[in-house]
Amino acid sequence: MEIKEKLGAIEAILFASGEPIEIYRLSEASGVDAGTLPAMIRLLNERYDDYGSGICIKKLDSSYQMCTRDAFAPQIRTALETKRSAPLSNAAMEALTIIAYNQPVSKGFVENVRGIDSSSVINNLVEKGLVEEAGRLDVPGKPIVYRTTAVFLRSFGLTSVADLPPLPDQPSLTEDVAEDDGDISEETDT
Amino acid sequence: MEIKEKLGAIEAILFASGEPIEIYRLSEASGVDAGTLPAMIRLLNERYDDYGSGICIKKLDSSYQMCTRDAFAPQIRTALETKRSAPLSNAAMEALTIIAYNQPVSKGFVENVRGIDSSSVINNLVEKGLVEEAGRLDVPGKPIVYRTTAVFLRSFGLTSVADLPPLPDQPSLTEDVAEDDGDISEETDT
Amino acid sequence: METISFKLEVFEGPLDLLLSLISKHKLNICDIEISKLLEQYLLYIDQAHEQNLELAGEFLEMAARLIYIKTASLLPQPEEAEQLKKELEGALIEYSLCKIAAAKLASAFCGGDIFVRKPMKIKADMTYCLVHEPDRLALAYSAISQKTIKNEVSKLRVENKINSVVKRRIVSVMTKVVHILRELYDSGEVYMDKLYEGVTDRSARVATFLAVLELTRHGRITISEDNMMIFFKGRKNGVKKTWRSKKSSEQ
Repeated sequence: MEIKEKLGAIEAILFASGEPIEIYRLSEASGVDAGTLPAMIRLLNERYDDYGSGICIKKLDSSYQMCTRDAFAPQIRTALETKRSAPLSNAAMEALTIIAYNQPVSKGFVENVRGIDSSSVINNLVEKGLVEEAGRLDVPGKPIVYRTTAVFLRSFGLTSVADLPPLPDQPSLTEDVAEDDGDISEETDT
Repeated sequence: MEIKEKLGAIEAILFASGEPIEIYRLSEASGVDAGTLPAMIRLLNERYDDYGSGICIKKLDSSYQMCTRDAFAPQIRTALETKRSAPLSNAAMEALTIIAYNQPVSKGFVENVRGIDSSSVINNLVEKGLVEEAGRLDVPGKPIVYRTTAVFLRSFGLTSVADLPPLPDQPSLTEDVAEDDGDISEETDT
Repeated sequence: METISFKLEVFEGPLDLLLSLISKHKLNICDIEISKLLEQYLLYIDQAHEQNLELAGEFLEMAARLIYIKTASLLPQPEEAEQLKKELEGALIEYSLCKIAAAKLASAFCGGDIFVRKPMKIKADMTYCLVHEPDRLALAYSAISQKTIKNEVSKLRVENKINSVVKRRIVSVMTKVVHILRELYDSGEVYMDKLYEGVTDRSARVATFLAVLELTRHGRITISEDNMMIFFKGRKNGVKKTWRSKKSSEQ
């Protein structure tokens, strides 16, 4: 009972910490003294072996780390890569079009137009290879600007950004919104 | 043998992905068909229970996620040297409740019910990952609508929003049952 | 005279304050005594001012709304007042249900006790591989509603200008608005001079002036041609319209 709970605590700590964790810290937090710890870890690893578990505990120097077993690397890669084929969310599509039609633009510009924080959305587009960094603006804060990529062109069947479909109403947001100046002309509204 | 390996693959994928992973993706990567997956997850969870393991697999909507058991929270906090996170403010809980029960809803809806500006409260909920954008309403102004996330489900011990506790049907301040007149339903209907 | 010192409770919003007053004074939420509620509400706002508590503009809007319902109920045809009262009661009931549900949900919170992992860093090809029609882009772009964007931006700009004027003494301005409304509440009119009587503090005078401007701008008061008198305006479209238009903007 005692041991069962301590094993559970060790597992939970190793799982949550992600990175390698020093033996003394693991011992302190789990209430298992450092001398007994290796035996406990062995118990856990034996259990994982018995079950052919997907995880195991590795010792690195004076630390322990919970990891996946190498044998399952292909399945893990497949799982992560299936994310590729998930369609873009509405939020991602919005951010992407704002970048496409106004590139190069900063995150601030996208957020201005959308009216909402868009950091994670843009990071996601970068991860998917649809947009990329294109230097920094020479204004205070030197914000990074983004532009679309070849992957973007391929995904939307375009040969260049000049082929982007025309927008239903033509006002350029660059003038009216992002710089936040001048009068807003009502005539251009839909 | 077959099953043992598949269980291992499921474990490895859940461990590696960290975030909730959709059933179809897990099924595709592990080679377990989606229909059998729930039974496999049950097997794993039973095994974790038997051993008093520190981890478990939670179902959140149409995804699964591996997480620690709440019983080990104190040990994990000691190991990671983190403090117990502050509970959500009343304002945040109110906004979150309105979104949870009426999703997807716009900020304006939340503000109508609360009678006070709720922009920063909602932004905060988005930052905490408890709610996310869910497109825009097709009404003038095209307001962004919000819905709850898998983090929300996990944080409140739910597997889907269908599991939310039923709404109270009368106010707490009086014995009288709320009259069901037009004005009220005009506001409560979504 | 004994001075009672107590800490003023802080509320999540005007509805929260109203609910607390309703329960404290054992009023019926389904048939509120507006006079009593208004009295208590203004008392709270006064106390908040005395303790330099900063209240959001919505508290003031609610004060105006209550005053308006009260005024309308004195008219020969009180149907409008009845209607407005019902709307307020509806909003209060709904908000109180929301509070109950929120408390219930909060008790289930276990988010701080469950830990998850960050995704493992594995070299995987995350390149997007779906193909879409290019028109999707134009569609998505126009869905953002450029008209709104621009209106929002221009609104923001105007609001910023007002805020920069009002912000320094925002509590004062709001309290002055309430004072003016209270003056008007009894007789329906007041001399402009009376508002400045005994007010020597420069910022307080400025606040009074700004309060008059604010109330005029919102059509809550009118000023006589010679700028001597202020009249409480029986607004048929004031508070009620704001409220309704707010509601109708939803679904």
